[in-house]
Amino acid sequence: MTTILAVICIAILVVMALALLRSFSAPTVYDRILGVNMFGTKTVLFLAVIGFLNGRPDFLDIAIVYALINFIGMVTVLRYFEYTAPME
Amino acid sequence: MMAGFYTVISANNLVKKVVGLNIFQTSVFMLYISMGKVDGGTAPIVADGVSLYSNPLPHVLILTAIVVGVATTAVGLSLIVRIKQAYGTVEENEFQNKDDAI
Amino acid sequence: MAVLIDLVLLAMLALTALRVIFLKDLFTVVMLFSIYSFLSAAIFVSLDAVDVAFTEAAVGAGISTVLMLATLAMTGRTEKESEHSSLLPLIVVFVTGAALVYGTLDMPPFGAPDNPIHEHVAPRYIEESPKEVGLPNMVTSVLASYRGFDTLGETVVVFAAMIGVITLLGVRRIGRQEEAETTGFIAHEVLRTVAKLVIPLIVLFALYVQFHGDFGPGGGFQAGVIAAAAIILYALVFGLSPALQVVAPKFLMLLAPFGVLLYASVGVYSMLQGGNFLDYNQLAADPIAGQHYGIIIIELGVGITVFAVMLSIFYAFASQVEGANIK
Amino acid sequence: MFILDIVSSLLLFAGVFFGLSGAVGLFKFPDFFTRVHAASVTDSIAVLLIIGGLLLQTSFDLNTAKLLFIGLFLLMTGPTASHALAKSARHGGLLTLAETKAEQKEKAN
Repeated sequence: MTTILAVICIAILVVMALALLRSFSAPTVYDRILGVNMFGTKTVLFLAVIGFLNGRPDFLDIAIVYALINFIGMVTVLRYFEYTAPME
Repeated sequence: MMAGFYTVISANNLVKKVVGLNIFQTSVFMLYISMGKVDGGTAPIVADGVSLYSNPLPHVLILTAIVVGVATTAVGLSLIVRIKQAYGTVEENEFQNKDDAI
Repeated sequence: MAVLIDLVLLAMLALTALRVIFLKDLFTVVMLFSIYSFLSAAIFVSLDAVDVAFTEAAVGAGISTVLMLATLAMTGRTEKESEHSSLLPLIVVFVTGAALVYGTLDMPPFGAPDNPIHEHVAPRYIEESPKEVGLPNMVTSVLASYRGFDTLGETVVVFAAMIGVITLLGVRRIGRQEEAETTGFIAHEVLRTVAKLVIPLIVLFALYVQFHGDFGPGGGFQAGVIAAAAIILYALVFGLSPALQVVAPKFLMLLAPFGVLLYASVGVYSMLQGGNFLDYNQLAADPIAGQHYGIIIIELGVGITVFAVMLSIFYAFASQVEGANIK
Repeated sequence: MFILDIVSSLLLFAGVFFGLSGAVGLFKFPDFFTRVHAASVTDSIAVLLIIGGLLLQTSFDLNTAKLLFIGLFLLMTGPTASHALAKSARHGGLLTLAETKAEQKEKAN
């Protein structure tokens, strides 16, 4: 089971890296925000899996905080985005 | 860590300087935390059947440091807002020029 | 295995930091900074520092990002080309970096259990604190009991930051009428509905973190930040002035000193009982029960102060943003 | 126990597969709105599958509740965030591929 969890961990890391690349270089700003959002979701899953991998699943709290903060971050980005002058 | 330091020194925009400062700070935290790690140890919360824990001391120090860090960030950012209101710009060289003009 | 995960995370971290240097669009810079915070918190988790990861995720990625975005909304989002050359800073950075790397060469090997750091007071904390304080979470017991002075000073620092921000910015009053048209996501019906569902959950979770911090990761700092985040979400989605009516800034200004005083009064009370300042053993007949009471009360004080401070800092920024953009 | 492990790893692998396909879609799809589609839909199903897979690993206790909380929360907020994002993108004047093409045609004429 541990091996499987480890493989899952690495696969999620790959997805995270892809989302990160997307937010590094994206055609529009909205794409960047999308990449950041996806990165956040995948980090939540990654943390949940790594909790089980380390055998201490009582640390799921951190994953919950990530989910909360990710959502709030998204809302903030969208909220203040309309105020800033367009650039591209 | 060096990237953050570089940003602090070289960036012209004050907001970017604050971001750089935060990056710098976080990497220092990471150095501390890595010292507290023990191989094969686990997080310092007592659980059944675990006897080897990581060192809780750096964790405590850094925990408080993070909160103080955000407090300083907030003060810095509010200074930036006032600078913007007073000078109309947040680029370092621009408001220096304005200072010289006065 | 764990080493591989660490390395991948570190590589991503370094890439993010480097990318921040070369971007001119500050909006993206701030978003990448929030990613950087998330990544570093993930590294903290894999280094077993769960409490630190908790704080970093809530504070670094949450509050800092919100504040930076609010600042950007006022100052504009592009960075101008720098005029002076970047050679000198680069040299300074390289020299400092080389010195630091040279310094780390002397460091003991990573993760070895007999490093000097693990031999001074740490074993005592690890072995004695479950017995003396009676709490499973050693970080909480060290933070609140052994190093109670530090934490008190820390709370005061946060409080001072609030005073600084409020004197610099102040919470500006906005006319109700013009606000109703411009703030809040009026058009986003879905977002408003979901926010209504989510906000109670966040507050519930904050309370859980506050009172479960003795047993799992968490505590006053984190709980305060999360509770503040719930109100921030409310203010973002429904507009600032409804939020100002729910939790008034005046109320927050009373709340923040109340938290600090609660903390300090525990110390004074234990002095009156004949012990030292912040000596929780005096709070009850049984020392361990006394420790419990002490820690719960001071964590509550910390939580209240942090909540009030974070929220009033956010109010100060947000009202500036509204003021700058309505006109 | 053994069967549970197999089922749970199947769920986990399926979840990761959807996650990966979503990430690929983030790069490969032609315009922004299809990319939102790729990211958010696969995100939701990946969350469902991975949380489901992990749920089978817990013995019924506080961790189960926490996992359920995470799953519920992500399922509520993820689609909402995507919706809000797409809506502001639309508001901000981003066009779908078909519309861009139509516009180009109009210009050419």
